[in-house]
Amino acid sequence: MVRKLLEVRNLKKYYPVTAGLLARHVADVKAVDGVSFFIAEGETLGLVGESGCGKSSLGRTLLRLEEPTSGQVFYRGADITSWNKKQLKALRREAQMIFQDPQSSLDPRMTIGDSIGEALLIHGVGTEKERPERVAELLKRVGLEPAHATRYPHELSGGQKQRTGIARALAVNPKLIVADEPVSALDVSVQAQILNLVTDLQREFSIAYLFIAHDLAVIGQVSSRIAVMYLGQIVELASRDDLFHRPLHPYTQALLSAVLVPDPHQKRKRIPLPGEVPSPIDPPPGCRFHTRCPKVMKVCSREMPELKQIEENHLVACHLYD
Amino acid sequence: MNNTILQVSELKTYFFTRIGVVKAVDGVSFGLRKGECLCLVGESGCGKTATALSILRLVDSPPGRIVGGEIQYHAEDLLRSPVSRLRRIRGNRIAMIFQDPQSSLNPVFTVGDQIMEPIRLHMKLGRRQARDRALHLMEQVGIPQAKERMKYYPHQFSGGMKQRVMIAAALSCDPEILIADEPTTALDTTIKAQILDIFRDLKQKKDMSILFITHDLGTVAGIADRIIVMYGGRIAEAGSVLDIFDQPKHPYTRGLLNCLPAISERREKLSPIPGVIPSLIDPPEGCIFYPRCQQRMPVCQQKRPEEFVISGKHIAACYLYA
Amino acid sequence: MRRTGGIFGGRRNLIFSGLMLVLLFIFLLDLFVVDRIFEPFTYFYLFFAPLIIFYGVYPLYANRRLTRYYWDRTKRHRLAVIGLGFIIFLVAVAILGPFLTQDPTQVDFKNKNLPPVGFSSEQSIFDRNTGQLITTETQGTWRHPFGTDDKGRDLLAMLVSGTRISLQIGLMATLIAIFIGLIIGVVSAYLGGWVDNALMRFTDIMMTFPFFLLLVLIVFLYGSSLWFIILVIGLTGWTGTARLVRSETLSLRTRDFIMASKSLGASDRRIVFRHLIPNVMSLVIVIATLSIPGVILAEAALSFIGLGDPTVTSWGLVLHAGQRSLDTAWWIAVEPGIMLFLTVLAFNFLGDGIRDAFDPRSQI
Amino acid sequence: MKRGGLQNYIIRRLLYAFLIAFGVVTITFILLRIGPSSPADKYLANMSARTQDPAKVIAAVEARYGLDKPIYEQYFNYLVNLARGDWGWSFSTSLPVIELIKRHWIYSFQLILLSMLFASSLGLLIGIYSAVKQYTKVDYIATLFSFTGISIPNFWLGIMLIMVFSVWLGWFKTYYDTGLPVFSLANLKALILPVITLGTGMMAGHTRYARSATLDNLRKDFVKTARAKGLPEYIVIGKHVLRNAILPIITIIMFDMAGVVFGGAYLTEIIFGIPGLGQISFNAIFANDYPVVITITLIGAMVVLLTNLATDIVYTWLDPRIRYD
Repeated sequence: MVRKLLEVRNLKKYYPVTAGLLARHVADVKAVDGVSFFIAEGETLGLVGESGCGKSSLGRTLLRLEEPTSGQVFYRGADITSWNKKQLKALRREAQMIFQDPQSSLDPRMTIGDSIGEALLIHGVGTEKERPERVAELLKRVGLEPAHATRYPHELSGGQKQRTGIARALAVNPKLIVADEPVSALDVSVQAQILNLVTDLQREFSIAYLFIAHDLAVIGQVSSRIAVMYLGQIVELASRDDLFHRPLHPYTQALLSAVLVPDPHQKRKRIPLPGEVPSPIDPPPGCRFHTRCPKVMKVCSREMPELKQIEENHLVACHLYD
Repeated sequence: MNNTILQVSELKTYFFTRIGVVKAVDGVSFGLRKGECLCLVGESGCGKTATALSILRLVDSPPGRIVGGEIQYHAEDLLRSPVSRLRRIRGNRIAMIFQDPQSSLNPVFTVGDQIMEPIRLHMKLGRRQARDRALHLMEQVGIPQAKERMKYYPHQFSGGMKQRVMIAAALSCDPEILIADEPTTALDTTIKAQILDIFRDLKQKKDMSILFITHDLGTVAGIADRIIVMYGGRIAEAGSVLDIFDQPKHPYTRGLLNCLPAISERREKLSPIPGVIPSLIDPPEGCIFYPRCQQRMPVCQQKRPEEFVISGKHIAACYLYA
Repeated sequence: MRRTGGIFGGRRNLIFSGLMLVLLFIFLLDLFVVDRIFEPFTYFYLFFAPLIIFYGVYPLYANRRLTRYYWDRTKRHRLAVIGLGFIIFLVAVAILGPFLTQDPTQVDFKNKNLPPVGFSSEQSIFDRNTGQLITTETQGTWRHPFGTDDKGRDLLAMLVSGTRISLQIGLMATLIAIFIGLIIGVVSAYLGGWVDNALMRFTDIMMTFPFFLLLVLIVFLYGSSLWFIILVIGLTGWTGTARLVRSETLSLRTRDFIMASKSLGASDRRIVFRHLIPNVMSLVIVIATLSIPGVILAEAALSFIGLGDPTVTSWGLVLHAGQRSLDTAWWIAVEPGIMLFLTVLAFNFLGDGIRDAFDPRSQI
Repeated sequence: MKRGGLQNYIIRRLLYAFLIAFGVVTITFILLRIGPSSPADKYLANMSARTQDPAKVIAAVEARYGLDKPIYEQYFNYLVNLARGDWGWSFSTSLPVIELIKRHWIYSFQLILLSMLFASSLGLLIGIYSAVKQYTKVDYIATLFSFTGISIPNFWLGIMLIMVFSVWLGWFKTYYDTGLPVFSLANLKALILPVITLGTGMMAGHTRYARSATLDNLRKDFVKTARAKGLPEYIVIGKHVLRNAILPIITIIMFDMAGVVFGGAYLTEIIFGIPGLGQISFNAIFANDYPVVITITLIGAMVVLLTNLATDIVYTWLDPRIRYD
């Protein structure tokens, strides 16, 4: 039996849309709309989806960096959505985040050492003398020099900045890291360096990741299980090989068929998806995907399919499998 | 036999910044043949975009300046023709598409107006005829309800639709050559595949020559006839798509192919290229890949390698093949 | 890694608060028990000098690497360096000048309307003996290198005094305005909601008044001591800063490093004081540099139209006097104007250079 | 966008402007009432030479201006009177303030209009040209010129112009001739120096804004696209760049109304003796004629308010990206 480190139940995050001088509340952007899944200790759950599907909002909401609209998030069995400030601070030592844009994720007025050391300072880890040593240790672990501690972000390359971001997240010895598109801003040769670092650290410190990306190949490289998101909801969740080799949801199938493989011999048939992703302010009724689905049925526009287990470790939200 | 329509020889484009001279393109030569799709591949800062911009002399000046070389197009050197002559070629015989459709479209004019601009300019058509042609083009690149959408402003379109608009504008005068600078990079997986389909169509149906610039090897595999791999402002390797993917010769090309994660199988560990992308201010005497190369030899540091022929059109700038 | 200790042993806030409490105590003592321990100006400096040293100069020293980086970027603007040089010269004049020059209020009717050194002018003098106007040629002397005015006061001394007044006003009024603007801007952006709404509506209202007209109205209604003018400019001139700081803070808030700090468990206080304010400071420094000349001009204009403090010799006051003798003694109007112009120009050069240096987009 | 959207938007903007106007009026009321000297004192200071019994006068003035009534009633009356156009009585000229304004506003209007035309037309031209020619000698000179223009105190510039062109060279009169009809050709000559005085700083400002707005847009991708289409440079600049640059430039020019124009016009009128609102307000100050001073400040604020409103509306009209709802 796996030990669930984090479990999300029916999580929703709506952003209000306001209008006029008095900021009347006119609608909601339903960024995350009823999402449930879990992450086991030490595993990597990949979360993939196209831009605007709500994957980043999900990552932030489940760490309560943004307040959820409704739903529950259990960390080691305790519902953190009701936690107060003090309890949350304790959570921050356990659960960390890595960001997409290495440029904007570091304070330009702080040295690399201060940025990494901030976590230690906030949580009162070590004495004033010990902290620089710990920072140097962290820098070495992510492949930077201890001398980098006195540098400022503008003096580093993109890859080095991303390493700094990882070192900062590692500083408190977390058990869970939400990595929000950590390699999408990097060049391919550097991307591979960071992906290797991420998997090495997992082995060394048995960290669980929620790895968010839009690139299926990248997700496949690091994840044991993968969740596919479409318009605020998870449409399919399965182990890596199941999802890549036997995708069940029509959206997953289309997405996989659209991946461009760096191999000129491989000619695969692409499943065309008509139209565009509808607005999350006014998502279609029933199945969110029915407006573009090649296998659409009558029931799809009426009833929203639930995420159900079809096979062992393979969940899908589609009426085809009712 | 010789159906080369655009011949770039020894092109040198430098950027004169306060910090120093950035040799963005440093002696690049290649030919583009009728009806082929030639891909320029490389990571950020390798000089691929500067090469593309140099062809139509669109490099921002200052700080950029084309300091040497020739660009032969139909018995005419584009680098030495008067600007008035060049203007009759731009958008008419050689069209160009840029990376970010969001910023490439002028936000304050309707898309119809922006597609009609080159038509009215080069084909000397009246308003009505130009409108009809624009309408036709929009339908051709797959924009539904084109008649109505002509009056829309760019912000009312999605990213994919904007890139279709850009393609329609580029195609408006039936150019002989289409230069596309990372046209799919800013797009989502499924949209990217749709846009690539349009390019494939163009190549087949219109017998257009395409110079396609990208950093994504997956995209390259799906569209290229020939590939030029660039590194540090120079050509590292060039050859047919099968030459490059099946028998990569240059250590950089090999490294690049090796560090990609794949969907089909998970690699235990990626083999990234160590080190960082070099600065192009004061590049070293010898091979610019030397510091990161796994197979470096003493000679590499002394003299810049020339382009050695492997077989037929397959060349590599590496002393391994001297 | 920064030694969090530094010269203040990590207790910067504590030491600063202590100093401020002492100052408050003296002030209260001054107000209720003893009379006039310090002049109002002195209080001003006693408040702002530690503020600038603790939160302006010290960070520059602590982050030498970053300071050097920005200084190198500023240095590339030759005009900015020239501007800075001139400002340093002005500060030296303001501090040391009064000890080296004559008393600017010293009247000497025998030597009235003397031209500057190297110039000569024709003066008509009423001869009591003959009852006739005699035209004589007067030469500038080294005793009054800049000439004298129609009451024979030394213009050099008056200009030096004006330098002191102008810099004082520019610095203090700007400090007050920036201080208020910074607080309102950050509070408004960080709290949002109705606080933001109320503060921004109030800012809109204040911004609707044409600055100079409001200044004239208030000075007209309430009097025109130098001290009061500084206060009024400070209390009305914060609106632009508040707006800019607010929008900068809003855009900073969406940056990932704020989110990162939050995810590390940083408190709101820490985010505001360690991340938001230091990052807004570059904007604030630029605004401050560029608004000092505006303040100096506003005061000069007030004095020029006769609404300034008549007891202090400011450039505007000299100019006001000079306007009446354009045909007889042109230098009286020309000299303070040139001083004003060069001072404003220097601040504009410097501000522009700093702005470019702080702008990450500018390729300099 | 839908037509109704625009109408609603304008109505909303109007309501907001009304709210701001209300705030402005309230602040002037507060300034008046908490002052160390009451309006009656100011009146007294003005009339002291002619009065025998100050106490009597104060009582009379207080009764006349309703100063003996409770504060909220005074506030209410203040609002009502302002709205009705009953802006009080000018002590020094013995005219209703509104009458005084009616007689003199045209001089200010004339000066400001001409100066703005002069400043923005020249400023925009120089600014755009120097942006297009960035890093050349022309650009360098234009930049130095605009720095000089921004830094030169306009009241001093006015005095220097009078000294050189009127006193030394005798080309112009040292004082504005009020006998000349407004907006006439003869008047134009009299206005040359004042317009240069008020316009130089503005022009320099506009040069800088136009330059930086043009530069911002010159580096955008859509400019590259326009060039790649083969468009001639004058269309690339004139159509693609300017249409985008003009939005921020308009905002700045309108914004200038508040800071530069009113302060500058005030001083320029005083220096040249142009009998506009600035001069009136200036005279009123030394006559302790407070209703005039207040009214002119309020008028300034209202003009700013209306220009802001107009800018907003022009902006939404010029920029298709702005939605009205």
